[in-house]
Amino acid sequence: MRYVEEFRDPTQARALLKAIGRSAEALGASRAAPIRIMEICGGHTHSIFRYGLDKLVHEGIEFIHGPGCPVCVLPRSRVDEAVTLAERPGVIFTTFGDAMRVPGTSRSLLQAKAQGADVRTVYSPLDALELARRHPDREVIFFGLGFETTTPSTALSVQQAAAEGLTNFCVFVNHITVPPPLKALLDDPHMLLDGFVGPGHVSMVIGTHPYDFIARDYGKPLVVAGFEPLDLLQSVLMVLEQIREGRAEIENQYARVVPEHGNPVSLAAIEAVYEPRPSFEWRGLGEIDASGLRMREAFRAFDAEARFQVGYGAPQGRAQVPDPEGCACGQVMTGRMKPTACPQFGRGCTPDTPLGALMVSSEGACAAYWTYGGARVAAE
Amino acid sequence: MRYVEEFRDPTQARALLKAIGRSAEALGASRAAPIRIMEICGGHTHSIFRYGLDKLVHEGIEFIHGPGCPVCVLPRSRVDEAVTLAERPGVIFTTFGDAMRVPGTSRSLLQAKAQGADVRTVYSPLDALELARRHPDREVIFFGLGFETTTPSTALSVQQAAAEGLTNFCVFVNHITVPPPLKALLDDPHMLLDGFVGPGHVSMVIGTHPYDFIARDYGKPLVVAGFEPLDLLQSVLMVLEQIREGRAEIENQYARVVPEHGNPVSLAAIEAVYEPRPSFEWRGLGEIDASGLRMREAFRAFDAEARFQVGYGAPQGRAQVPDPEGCACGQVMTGRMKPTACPQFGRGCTPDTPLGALMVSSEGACAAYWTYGGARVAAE
Amino acid sequence: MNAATKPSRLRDTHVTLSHGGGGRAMRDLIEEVFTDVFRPEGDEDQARLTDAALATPGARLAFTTDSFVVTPLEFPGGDIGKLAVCGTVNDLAVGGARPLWLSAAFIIEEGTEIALLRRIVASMVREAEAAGVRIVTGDTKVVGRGSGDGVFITTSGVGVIPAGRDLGAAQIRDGDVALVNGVLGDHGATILAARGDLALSTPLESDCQSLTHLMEAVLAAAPGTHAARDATRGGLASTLNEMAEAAGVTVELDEAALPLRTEVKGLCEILGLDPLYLANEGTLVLFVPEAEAEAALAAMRATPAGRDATIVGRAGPRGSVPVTMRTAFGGQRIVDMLVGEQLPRIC
Amino acid sequence: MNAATKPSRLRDTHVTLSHGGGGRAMRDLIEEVFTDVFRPEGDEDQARLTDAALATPGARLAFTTDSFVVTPLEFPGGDIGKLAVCGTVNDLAVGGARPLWLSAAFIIEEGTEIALLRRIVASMVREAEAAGVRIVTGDTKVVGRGSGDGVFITTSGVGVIPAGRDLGAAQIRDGDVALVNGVLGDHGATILAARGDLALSTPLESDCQSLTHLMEAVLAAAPGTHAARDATRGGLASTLNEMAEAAGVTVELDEAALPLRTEVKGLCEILGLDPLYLANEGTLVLFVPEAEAEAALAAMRATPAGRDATIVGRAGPRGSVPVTMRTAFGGQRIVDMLVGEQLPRIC
Amino acid sequence: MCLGIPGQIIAISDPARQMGLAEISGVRREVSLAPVADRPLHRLVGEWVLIHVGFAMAIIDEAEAAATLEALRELGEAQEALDQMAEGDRALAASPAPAEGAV
Amino acid sequence: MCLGIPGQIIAISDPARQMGLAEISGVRREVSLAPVADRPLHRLVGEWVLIHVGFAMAIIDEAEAAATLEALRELGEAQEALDQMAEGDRALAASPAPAEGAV
Ligand code: SF4
Ligand code: SF4
Ligand SMILES: [Mg+2]
Ligand SMILES: [Mg+2]
Ligand SMILES: [Mg+2]
Ligand SMILES: [Mg+2]
Ligand SMILES: [Mg+2]
Ligand SMILES: [Mg+2]
Ligand SMILES: [Mg+2]
Ligand SMILES: [Mg+2]
Ligand SMILES: [Mg+2]
Ligand SMILES: [Mg+2]
Repeated sequence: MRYVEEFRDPTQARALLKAIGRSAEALGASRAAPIRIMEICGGHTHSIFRYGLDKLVHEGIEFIHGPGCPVCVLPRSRVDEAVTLAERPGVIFTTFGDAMRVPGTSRSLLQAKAQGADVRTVYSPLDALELARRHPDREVIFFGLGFETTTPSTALSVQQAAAEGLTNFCVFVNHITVPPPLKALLDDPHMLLDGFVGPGHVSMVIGTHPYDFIARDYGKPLVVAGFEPLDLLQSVLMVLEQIREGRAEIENQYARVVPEHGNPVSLAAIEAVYEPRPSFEWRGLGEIDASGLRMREAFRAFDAEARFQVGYGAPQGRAQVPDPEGCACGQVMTGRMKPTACPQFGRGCTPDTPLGALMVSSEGACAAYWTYGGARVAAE
Repeated sequence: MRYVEEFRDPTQARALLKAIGRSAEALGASRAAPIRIMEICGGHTHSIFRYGLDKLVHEGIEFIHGPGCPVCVLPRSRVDEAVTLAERPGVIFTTFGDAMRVPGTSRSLLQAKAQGADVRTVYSPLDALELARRHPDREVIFFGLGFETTTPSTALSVQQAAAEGLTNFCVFVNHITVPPPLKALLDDPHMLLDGFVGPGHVSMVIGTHPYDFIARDYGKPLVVAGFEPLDLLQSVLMVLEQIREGRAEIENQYARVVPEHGNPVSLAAIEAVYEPRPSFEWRGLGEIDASGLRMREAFRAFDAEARFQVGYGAPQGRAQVPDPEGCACGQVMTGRMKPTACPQFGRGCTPDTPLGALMVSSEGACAAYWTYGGARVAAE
Repeated sequence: MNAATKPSRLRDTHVTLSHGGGGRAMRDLIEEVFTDVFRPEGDEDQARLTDAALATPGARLAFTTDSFVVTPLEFPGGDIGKLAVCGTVNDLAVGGARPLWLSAAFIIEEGTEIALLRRIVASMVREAEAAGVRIVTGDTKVVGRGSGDGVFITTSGVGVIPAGRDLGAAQIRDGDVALVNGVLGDHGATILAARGDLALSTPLESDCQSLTHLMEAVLAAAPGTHAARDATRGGLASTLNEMAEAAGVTVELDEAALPLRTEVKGLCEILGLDPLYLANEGTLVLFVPEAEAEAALAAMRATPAGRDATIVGRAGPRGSVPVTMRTAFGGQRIVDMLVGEQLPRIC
Repeated sequence: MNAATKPSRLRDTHVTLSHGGGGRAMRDLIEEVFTDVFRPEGDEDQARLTDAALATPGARLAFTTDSFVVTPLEFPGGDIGKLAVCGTVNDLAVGGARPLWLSAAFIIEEGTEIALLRRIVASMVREAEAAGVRIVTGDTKVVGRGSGDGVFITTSGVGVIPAGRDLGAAQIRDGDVALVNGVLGDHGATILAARGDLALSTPLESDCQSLTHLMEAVLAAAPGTHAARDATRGGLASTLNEMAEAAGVTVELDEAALPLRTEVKGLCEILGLDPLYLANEGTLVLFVPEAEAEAALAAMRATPAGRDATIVGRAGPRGSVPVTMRTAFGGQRIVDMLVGEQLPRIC
Repeated sequence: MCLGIPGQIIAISDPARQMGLAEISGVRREVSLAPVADRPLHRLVGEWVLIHVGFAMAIIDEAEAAATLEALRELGEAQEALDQMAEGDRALAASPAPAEGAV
Repeated sequence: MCLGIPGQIIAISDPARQMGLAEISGVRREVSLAPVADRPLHRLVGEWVLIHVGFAMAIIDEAEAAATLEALRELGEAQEALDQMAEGDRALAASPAPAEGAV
């Protein structure tokens, strides 16, 4: 078993699609009155489009693309702060490739690099750590992006740096947590969701219980799902079954990877290194209480914001930057608008000239619509 | 008057050559029993070959090429020390182009640059100073080469740096003085010189009196000369006249530029910034007492050797490096051997693959013989 | 002059700025490293050439150029020299030209090892022989450290297109079959791994190879072939987009038919990349009328460069989206051009 | 496509790595900055060309290449684009070829201003028109910051040598007269000053110009001309050394006859350089049998590029030192090849 | 968010830093084993893990994977059965009256 | 050693740092006037100086230069006179006896 191809079998997919169709019919779902299922995670959005699942499922199922892309929810001000850090003399600024093209107010990291900043794409914070070891005369800053899946990797890297006594490594922390924005979404009176496909890799760290409030307090089903097409389809079917049976539970389709209580080492590392920020700014959503992490006092030496007095570490406070004009990212990200309904989609905003982050990241709903043709193939 | 072309007039030159010829004949000079005149200064050597004066003057006049090229007398160990400084991380090492190709033990500055050292050719120590102003995060070291002509420029630059409070500028001091090696030459019992053409530009700084001992103690005539061909020929004639008249005086052919007492501002700057070293190593000549300068205590902050504990500033003392095997530079430089008599000339040692500094600097006697053909045209 | 017996005047082990200065050091470098190996005819800066095929009525001269910049300069399956020969030979060959002559211009960074230059030059000569072309003229420049990246090579190529041959993307017709000669993405994946900064190791090798002989075989077996192009920068996806746009057709790929090595797929999964955008350096895509598709396929498979040849898709009528893909599930998705460059991503 | 009315998709002001990635950003850069201006024919990567002169019996094809690296990219009297056209055109022309077609390959450093690229491309088109050649194919690559130096351009050129013409250094004979078409060292001196790091300012301009028309005039007036070469890197001294060695003759220059501007002499005095080693980019040296020397001189002087033409020396019989100079004083000195590059010196 | 990919641990490369070598479809990379190092490191060799940004984030549970695939297989069979039933229905419904006479 | 070249000071560019603009055969460069700044700086404008590594090291004395050239001119004349005498001598010496009769 290699845990990949087995979950991409087209024959099994056809069976699942049929079962979903039968379930949808049984629920009386139609294009006009669809069952709305939100996949929270951008990785799921990506899989849906890559395999064309949105057009293969019964027309009574509508996927709503949630706020689960850590790059897409990054406000312009945070990109500006990253650029400020990257442009400091002597700094090597390291980042996942995802963040390179996200537009800041005046420039992206890619453009800052072209204009002289030493910005390097890495695969892992461990690679940034290695750069710090190899360049003791330089300051190596890592752009710490991501939800609970990625947070342990920077926490463990910071612990490793501390253990080695590395003094030229620090992290620009932009880690965020999934439950707070979900709660914000569910509290929105305009929101009409019938169920959720839950983020598999976040859950592998935090387990399934952090979602309990969704079933308990809001009466919505949630199925934690893997990322292969069969995983996704099976999870959709499981959501439909719950609805049909009038249940609202947290189920785990991805049990081969997600333990009920998550990963204790990772959780301990997060707990040791980070603490919740009072609030954190999300693109299109504004400041959300306790939705982001910052370094604990004990690790403040590894905190780029504190070290260089930037962003939340600036003595004069952070500059808020409004979203670009005409950008509907906030509404798209909360599922209140389809990408194609954004007035900028395909006009002012394309992957070549993105206005919003949703068009940059290949996980962004707008980019997925554009690249994989949700919009353009249909228009044909 | 532009002070250049006027002193290059071929008609006047022919008259001078005739007069020299008449003088030489009168003195009974011949190829077999020539009158030996040493031009101390490499600049004069260069002019002699560039204008072909050596072959135009009466065959009874033989030019002996003196030790007056500051690059040629630099021992390998000093080049090694320069390379060590240039290869320090964070350093911008600045130098006159002359020193770039001089071979050290394992590499020249040019080769060190190719292998990653930041070595830059400048026209003036002022340009190095400007680099220090523009790169406050870098250490700018200037390779302070040269005789008394050049010493004021680094002294004044160091004073300027001190006045501006520049802390990232320093000089690797290799300044040397003309009189001590002359005295060493004249003390050599094998030396058979009939007179000297004196260095015009050194004299513009120090005046003519520092040479008095040559006439007074050694009974040899010396004429301070300019660098244009008419200057040189006239000076040769003046030396011959002294010999014919049985005089031994210090005369000044270059009075348009050389004041009797030199330049007081320059002398004061040298005096303020530098003091004699107890001794200094010369290529081919070894250590000569009081022949080099070092920074005074008050300017020690601008002394690269003290700052980086290199060379004479190294706590463990300097490494002496023997001259390369088979290299006759020492003998050529003291006039005891003609370049063409060196067993390496044109074999192991050519301008492409210089063994000694005399083959690198275009002022070096060997390079001049090679490039301008003293040797090869004759061989034809 | 005889390279074997002539004593070397080149004593440096690394290139310095002197080697670009127009003097003796430069002449020695050029002679010993380049011209003694390439052996161009005559002493002039221009090659003087004749070829009977060029003078044939109706024949056209094909002329192309590419600069090659790659890090690292040597990688599994090739080096920048091999790349520089194959790339330009292939740009001639895919147009139906018989490659005749190449020029090679080197921009060398101060500090480059001379032994490395010699290996690169040897590799070029080897590959030129294999491809049946001659490197007839060249140039070298040296730039300061930090103003280059080891070695850049620009090759230009001249070839002859026989009378009557007119391959081009504009010739592609609705119904044409799209074929590739081998697996996709090996070069791009190899280079990504060989750079070392991602700390990935793979058994992959670049597909870098010249396609002259393969193209001759295809054109003999399937003379009605409409177009061919090597799927280099931007990968198969970008090449097909360009071709489809130039032809005014659409192309539908069949995901299940795409030939991809496990390791290329693995590397792409790790880094979040799409193998359709990975560069190839010895892989081309052909458009052939349906009637000749099997003949073209068989002809390719009979050559060493075409053993893994396969049909990957089909041209359709004009449409709003140039390239789409039928997924293994029967879904359809757009295969767009790449936006910028592919960057490793985490989400 | 119509460049004038098409809306620009190129919103960046500076080149990023995206512009080299093989995707849409690259396509937009290439279209808007390069192909909309060069206007090559067809969509293929290879130009397809015909010229009747090439098919004439006895005619030969001339092929040459040069990479151009210069700092600064724009300088008084020209820019790297003009240089890249003139340089390759001249390498064809001095061999007696009529230049027909050029290729142009660009290696662009991340961060380069796009407006600068546009100016360079415009300058190339202008110069190509003046020289009567077409830029028919090209390439662009983007390299990371610190892996290039703004822009490097490699041009290759194809021309046709009419039947019966055979210029070459090997044809030079004892007794030939050496002529230059203009003053020496202007380009080298201009670049040294324009770099700014020596803080020198001069009113000089590069002599960068194409010599096609001049060469045609010379060959019409002095058909017995033996050889011509443009005295670029290494200056007149290095060029003459190469030619004399190839011909097995000696050359004696007449110092008094060398055409040098006062400012070039001044700059050389300041920096301790020899103007004979300074690069030229529009100055050639001709070897003509004595009987045709005056005709060649008159023909040059009648063209704009040859107004300052003059006789500078003469070929002599084989000897041990290829090039010497009779000094203004009647002395003789060797004019050797440069060793490395000329560096400003103080002694 | 959060690309994750299964790979097999094939060696422990640096026990002090809890680093191991993982193989993913023939591609190898050193990864941190810290998140799954709740057992002796050598016991991880041969295990399949879920890798994210250079960290082995979870050990993949083979039994759970098999169970999921088995459930899918059963679902497939069930759907086929339903299809056949549906086809039977359709066939009955589609049989036009005149054809009956042909039986 | 010590390349030096005459140039003319054409302007004072930075009085505080004693910098001036020198022109050497049409080439301009900022040079330090410090070594010759023993008089008010503005009085240096128009003067010819001897420049070495960016410093005006000496003011060129026009009268001395003229005197040197004058001495050379006189020497030239003297040599010419000597030449003529020598030629006369040679002519006399060379005249073969028979020619005498031809006078
Ligand atoms: S189309 Fe662009 S602006 Fe509109 S929601 Fe999507 S990313 Fe935002
Ligand atoms: S030929 Fe070379 S080794 Fe001999 S004296 Fe001259 S420089 Fe020294
Ligand atoms: Mg090409
Ligand atoms: Mg190509
Ligand atoms: Mg191609
Ligand atoms: Mg060339
Ligand atoms: Mg580099
Ligand atoms: Mg050329
Ligand atoms: Mg050329
Ligand atoms: Mg040339
Ligand atoms: Mg190309
Ligand atoms: Mg650069």
